[in-house]
Amino acid sequence: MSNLNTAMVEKYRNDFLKEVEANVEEGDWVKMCMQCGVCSGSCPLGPHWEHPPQELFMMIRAGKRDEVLNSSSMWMCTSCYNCIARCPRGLPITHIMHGLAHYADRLGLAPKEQPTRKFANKFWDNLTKTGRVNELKLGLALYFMNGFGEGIKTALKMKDVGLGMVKTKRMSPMELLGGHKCKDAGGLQKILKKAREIELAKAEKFEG
Amino acid sequence: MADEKKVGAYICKGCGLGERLDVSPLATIAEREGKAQIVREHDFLCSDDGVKMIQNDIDNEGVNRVAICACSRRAKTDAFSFDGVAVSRGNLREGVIWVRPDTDEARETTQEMAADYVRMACFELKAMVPPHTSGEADRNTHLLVVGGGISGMTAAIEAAKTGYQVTLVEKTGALGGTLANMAKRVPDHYPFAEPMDTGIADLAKALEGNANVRVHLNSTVTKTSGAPGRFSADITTESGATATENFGAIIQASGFKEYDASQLPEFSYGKTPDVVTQMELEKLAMEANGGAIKRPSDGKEVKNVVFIQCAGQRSDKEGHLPYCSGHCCSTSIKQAMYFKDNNPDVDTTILYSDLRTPGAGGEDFYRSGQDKGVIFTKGIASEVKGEGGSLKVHFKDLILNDDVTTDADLVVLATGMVPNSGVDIEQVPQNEPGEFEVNVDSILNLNYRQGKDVPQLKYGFNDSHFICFPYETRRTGIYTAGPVRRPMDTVQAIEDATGAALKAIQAAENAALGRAAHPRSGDLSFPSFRKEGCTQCKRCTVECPFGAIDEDEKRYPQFNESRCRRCGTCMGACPVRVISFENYSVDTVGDQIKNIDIPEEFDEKPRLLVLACENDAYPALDMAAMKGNTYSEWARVIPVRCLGSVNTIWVTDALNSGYDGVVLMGCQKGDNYQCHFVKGSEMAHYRMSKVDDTLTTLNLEKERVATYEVAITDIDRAPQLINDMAETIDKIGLSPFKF
Amino acid sequence: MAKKEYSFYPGCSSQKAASASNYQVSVQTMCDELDIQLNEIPDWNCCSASIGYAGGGELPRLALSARNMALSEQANPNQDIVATCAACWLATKETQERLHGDDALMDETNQALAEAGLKVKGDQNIRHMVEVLIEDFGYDELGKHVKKPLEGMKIAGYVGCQTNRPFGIDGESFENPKYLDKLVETMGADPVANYDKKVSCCGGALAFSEPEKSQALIKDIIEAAYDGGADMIVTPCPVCQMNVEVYQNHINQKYNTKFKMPVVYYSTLMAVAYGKSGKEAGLDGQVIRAKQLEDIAGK
Amino acid sequence: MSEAIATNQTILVVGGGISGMTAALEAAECGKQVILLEKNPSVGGRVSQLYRYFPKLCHPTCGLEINLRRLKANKNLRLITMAEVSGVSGEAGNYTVKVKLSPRYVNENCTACGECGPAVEAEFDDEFNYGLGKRKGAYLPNKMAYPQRFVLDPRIIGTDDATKAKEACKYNAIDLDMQEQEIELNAGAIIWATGWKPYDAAKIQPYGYDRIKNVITSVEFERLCDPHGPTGGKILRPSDGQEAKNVAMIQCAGSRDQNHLKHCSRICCMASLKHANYVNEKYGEDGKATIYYIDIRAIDRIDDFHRKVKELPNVTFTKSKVASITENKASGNPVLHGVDTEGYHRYSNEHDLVVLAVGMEPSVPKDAFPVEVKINEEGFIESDPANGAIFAAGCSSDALDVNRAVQNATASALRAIQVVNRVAGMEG
Repeated sequence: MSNLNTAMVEKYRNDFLKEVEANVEEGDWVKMCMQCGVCSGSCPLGPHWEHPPQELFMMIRAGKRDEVLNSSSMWMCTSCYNCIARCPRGLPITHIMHGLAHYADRLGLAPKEQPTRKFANKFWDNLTKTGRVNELKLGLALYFMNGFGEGIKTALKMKDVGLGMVKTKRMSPMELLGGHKCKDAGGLQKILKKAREIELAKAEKFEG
Repeated sequence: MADEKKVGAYICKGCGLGERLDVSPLATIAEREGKAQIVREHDFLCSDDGVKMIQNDIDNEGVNRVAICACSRRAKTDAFSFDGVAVSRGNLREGVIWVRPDTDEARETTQEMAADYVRMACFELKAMVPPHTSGEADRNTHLLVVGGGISGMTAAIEAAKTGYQVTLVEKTGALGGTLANMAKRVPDHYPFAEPMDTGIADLAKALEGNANVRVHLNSTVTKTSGAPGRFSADITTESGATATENFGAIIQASGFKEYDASQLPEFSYGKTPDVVTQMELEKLAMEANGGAIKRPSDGKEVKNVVFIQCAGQRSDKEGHLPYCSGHCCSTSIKQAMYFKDNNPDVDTTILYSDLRTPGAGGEDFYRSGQDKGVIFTKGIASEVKGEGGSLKVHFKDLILNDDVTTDADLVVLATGMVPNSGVDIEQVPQNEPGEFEVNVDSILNLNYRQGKDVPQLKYGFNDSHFICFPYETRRTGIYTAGPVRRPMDTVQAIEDATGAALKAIQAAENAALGRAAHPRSGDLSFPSFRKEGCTQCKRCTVECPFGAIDEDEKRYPQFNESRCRRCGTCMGACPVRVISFENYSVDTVGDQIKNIDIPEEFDEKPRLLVLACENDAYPALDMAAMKGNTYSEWARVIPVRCLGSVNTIWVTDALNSGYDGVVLMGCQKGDNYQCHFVKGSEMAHYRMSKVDDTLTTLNLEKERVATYEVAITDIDRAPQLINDMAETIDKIGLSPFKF
Repeated sequence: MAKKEYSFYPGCSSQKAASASNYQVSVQTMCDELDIQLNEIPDWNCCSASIGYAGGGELPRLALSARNMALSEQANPNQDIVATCAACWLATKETQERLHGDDALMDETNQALAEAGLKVKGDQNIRHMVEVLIEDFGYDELGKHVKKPLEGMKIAGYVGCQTNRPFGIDGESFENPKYLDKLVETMGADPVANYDKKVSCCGGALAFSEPEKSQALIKDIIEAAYDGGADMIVTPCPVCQMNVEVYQNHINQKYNTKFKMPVVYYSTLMAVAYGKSGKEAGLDGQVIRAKQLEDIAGK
Repeated sequence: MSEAIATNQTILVVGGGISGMTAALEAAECGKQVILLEKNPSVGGRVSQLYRYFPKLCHPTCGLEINLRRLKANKNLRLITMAEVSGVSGEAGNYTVKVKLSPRYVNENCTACGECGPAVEAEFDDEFNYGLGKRKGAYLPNKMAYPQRFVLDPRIIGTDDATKAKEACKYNAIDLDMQEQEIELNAGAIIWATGWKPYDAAKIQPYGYDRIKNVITSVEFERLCDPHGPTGGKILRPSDGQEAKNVAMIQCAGSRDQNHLKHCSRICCMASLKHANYVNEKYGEDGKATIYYIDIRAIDRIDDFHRKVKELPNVTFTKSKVASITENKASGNPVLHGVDTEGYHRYSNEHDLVVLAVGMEPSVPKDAFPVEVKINEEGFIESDPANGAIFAAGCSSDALDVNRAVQNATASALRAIQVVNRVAGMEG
């Protein structure tokens, strides 16, 4: 368990709702859910949610901290925004799912092998290096995120896609060397560092 | 009005009547048989010209009995309304030509039909007198309000503001009732977000300051007698001092008591002081006075409270309330806010099965509760146990499908409302000598023949049975308001009481003019009876749906005009036919029945008498006619005020004088009755079940009399029922009684 | 009509040799025809799309878009920010909404930006290129430029998610937006009437991490297009375009279907209808070639 | 009914639905002078379009008949139809009200003989049946219509049909030269009872009311079940006229939803319980009704009815706000997609017909009130001193069921009487 996690457990005892309200993006909306389930019914990956959004909200209120944060469910969000568009109470559900995923990840409670978790982090690392996404590096990183052997398999499996892209000049091996970047990538990184500090400071503040 | 009767009969030729019928023979019939001194035809009787013609006869020819032979009594009412004279309507349009095919074969029988309707119109007038008030009641518009809670207080102040005198009687030593024992009330204004002041103090001040209002505290009503416009009530204080006052009308706002939670042992109520009812929580909140609410057992600040909705409500279990009290969801939200507003860190959980906060304000308040962090859990509580310092609440979480046990410092039970409706007269009906006592205090102590209190509808509530007419109790001039009428919250109680105040004022004003109350509002006729003929059988006093008739010391019925709704159920009940109304009596209908033309047996032209409730069956037949439905040419339809007013003599007379069948059409009876005179239709069905004997003695088949429940929407069925009877007669043959 | 200028946010995928570079080509062609000048935001950065959340978290993510807005305010004041990528548009618009809705957040964001000597106000309108076309030009005006109507072509307008929800195009419904169909009509082709999967999700970023799940969604999208008799699919979103186009072989293998459905950008359609060459229209960027368009462009 | 005169002791009631009629009648039966305005050609309002009331399942027209009798008999009450308030000036105890009168093209001479109807050819959607059926260009709005007088649809004026109608009338009741006119009325107090309208179901896009034939609204379903409705009381679905036996009711269709109506419309739960009951009455075992709900709000004694319906073996309750509806193209059946949140069960249920329990929207849009009154966010009139002697009655004040609407209308009548009595007092 990460220190932050222990701190948070200490801080909020069994009041998971308060913890979520204080630390999860848009978390203070969770209490407004009236369990109609329109979000759960609207999600394109619906059947793949072990706990659909509205149930997650109820679990949060019921203090099921580990079940929620260890869950793979919120990682199913494709960011299609159907739930937001339809929620009768105006809950920003997509963002809450993102927030929960991020928070679980930050506390080190998210399922380690969750593919979207891995990809999302790779994506973030990739873009923060240069300020812009390098699709090829990202793609390869992605293929090999499950180890070298797996990577080769995926890579081969994806070969035709890759070739298609290369043929149509929508991907270039040249990208491996350098590629696009922000001139002021340094400045950008400073900005991100600062932003992260501010957020952590807030969390610390909650540690009292 | 000992007036010289002068009948004018007016036959319209419009709307195809002129084409479909030979009008001059009809005129002759009106003159020769109907004894009409003046008979006139007109191409367009409802036109200004036609109406002028009639009015002229009334003004200059002394016509005081007007037979309009044209369209249904429901049509052209503006045109055909003449003051001070008796009017009858021969329904030649909806009753004859519109329900018969326009063919040569049909022409003869259609003409016969029309002829009979002209006869009926004339003969209905024979015994009819233009109704005029008896002047029984004088004008007393002073109102009595029983109960000094928010409903009673509101009724009193609103009536006073309207300029009426009010006497308010309250059992306890202070005004305010239940609401006075609440810290705050659910908001009644946008944005419906925060609990608001109860307003009781201001209201009490307003009442004290109002010259029109007199308040009796520590008092009860120990006797009520009379009728709208002339009620008399004994107001007795605790000490026993009694003052008698007279009133025009009464508002009963006796409120409710909280359901007895000790019937809920599963929730440990009574076993630990930390399980309380909503009202008990209000007490704790008032003690806390905006500060932290402390739990009874050890005065410790409550950090964690669980509300259990529907405690002993919406349940078929023995001793539970089968209904929903409506206010409890909002009340629990409000009470959860007591905690949250003082300290947002207090955990407040509401266990509900359906969160019921209807309307615009309701949903806003629910959202406000969520916004303040009140946790709403769809779950059913099974048990509350006191263990050590805290309580364990066991419940089934219906969303997560979990059996959960949670800790609580305090548990609040949302128990329901039980009305203070006094004596259930179904159990203790009669104010007879030797009546057995029940251990329920009467609210009004009516000295009515039919019992001490207002009849109860269901679950003890003194409600109206009518969706369109919520104020119609079964005791004229006595209106119930607030939770005694049906479960309701404060907002609704205030509306209800204000409306009840209007109804009471209306009842008093109409009583003074001798006018009937709903549903025959404005009707001036009232029942009178020939004492010498009366056998004191008591049927009228027992069967009156409104308890309007008492018995005098000599055991004769004692009619109370302004209690009467003019349905005529008494008239239908009377075996010796001594009860009648000026414009509606055994004769006004009997004469119609007896004077239609009964063809010889060999003509093979049956006659069917149809007695139809004027509010539902008759309109249904009218609309059938508009729709183009046809029914048997043998039928002769007579509207009646209520099937309850049908006296069996009409049926026997009809059969004796050669009718072949009789069809009675009344409204739905039973628990879901739609009869606007409550028991009328039911009584009629009961009486007709007895007609069989008569039929056997006359040695007639009992199929010849059929009684039906007919709704106003039975536009196809009603004609069918008539045709069915025609078929029956076709099968069993004509009546032998055609002389 | 006078030249129109916008502060342009192209986004990573539209860069040279990136997955939507062909989109960028066709957009440029379209803009030249319509006399639109796109002033690229200098040194813009990635918006972190809808997948940056896990690593990023709220404030860093907002800071990314805030930086772009700040740079735009400096370089292209009094111009609307225009994005061609749904994710870029959404992320930026969302950031603006969030910052305006929460002063504390605005303040924290500016603290972060200060690290690079930047400051954001966030007052510029943030618009999708489609909005520019519909609102600043209108179908009639767009129609006037048509030189080679795309006659006889049946095209399924696949709007997808993020150009449609939660903001969407003004006056359009979430469940049945009509603007792509209207554009298709304006270019002289037939839209597929009530195309079932018009606003269904293609799996978005999960196409990489959850290929089976998202390909199942993509399959339905293509199937519905075939059911509607479509010759090709048109879309305003780079992610949708790529997902729906490039996995068709995999889908064919898995579900043994015979999909070969071209998926093009609205801007490609327009460029062709405006009489531009296949190259200018970015047709050479089609992994599944849009033959009919190539023919017209070739004429 | 007679010519009540308009003075500052007159009570003006705007709207002739059950609330307006009640307020007008109760006041008139207290001896007050009352003028009742109705926008439509006849009184009765929405409830007259209902087949039955919950929970008694009795017929609204039954109560309407009584109210019509009260109306016909009362000399203090004057009814003006086809009248709309266009402006109000003055203050409590002395208002001047501008009223726009639309032409009926038929005068008092009309005997409702019915000759003109068949004479005209043009047919229009029948408002009384929510457009599910057609009616002639010369018509009686319904069989209970009062005044019992025909109307000419303005759309036939100037066409041959108009002249045909005129020629068909023997009583010189058709006046094609009638013009719209504006009159001014004096009143001491005003009761505002303009009621509600069903929320526009097409706006609830995921339910495809505008795309899927067999998705209809609750008010339309009432007409289908009415034996005198467009289908003679048969539940025939729009797509193919087949009997619908497996019917779904969707609660909160537009209500309790910040994308549509924020408020709870109160009546919809009971309406759907009633509709489930219709299905059961019609088909018994062969019928199937499913109610998709968030909370069943059958409060007070009406919960009886809820429990009664719940016990029916062929009625199912599903705690779920349906996410979306698609159409089975082959059968035309709507397919409902969503999640039953009681224990998380995902469903895609096919039904023959879907009934949207549409919410109550105030008839008069917030921004279109011709009078100065305090209106809340939901568009209902708040009781407020600032409203002077203008009092809301019925669904102008909140989403109410009939019982509450009548209760509220009766209360409003008293509030109006208080004002005119004060006026009378002032004038000694």
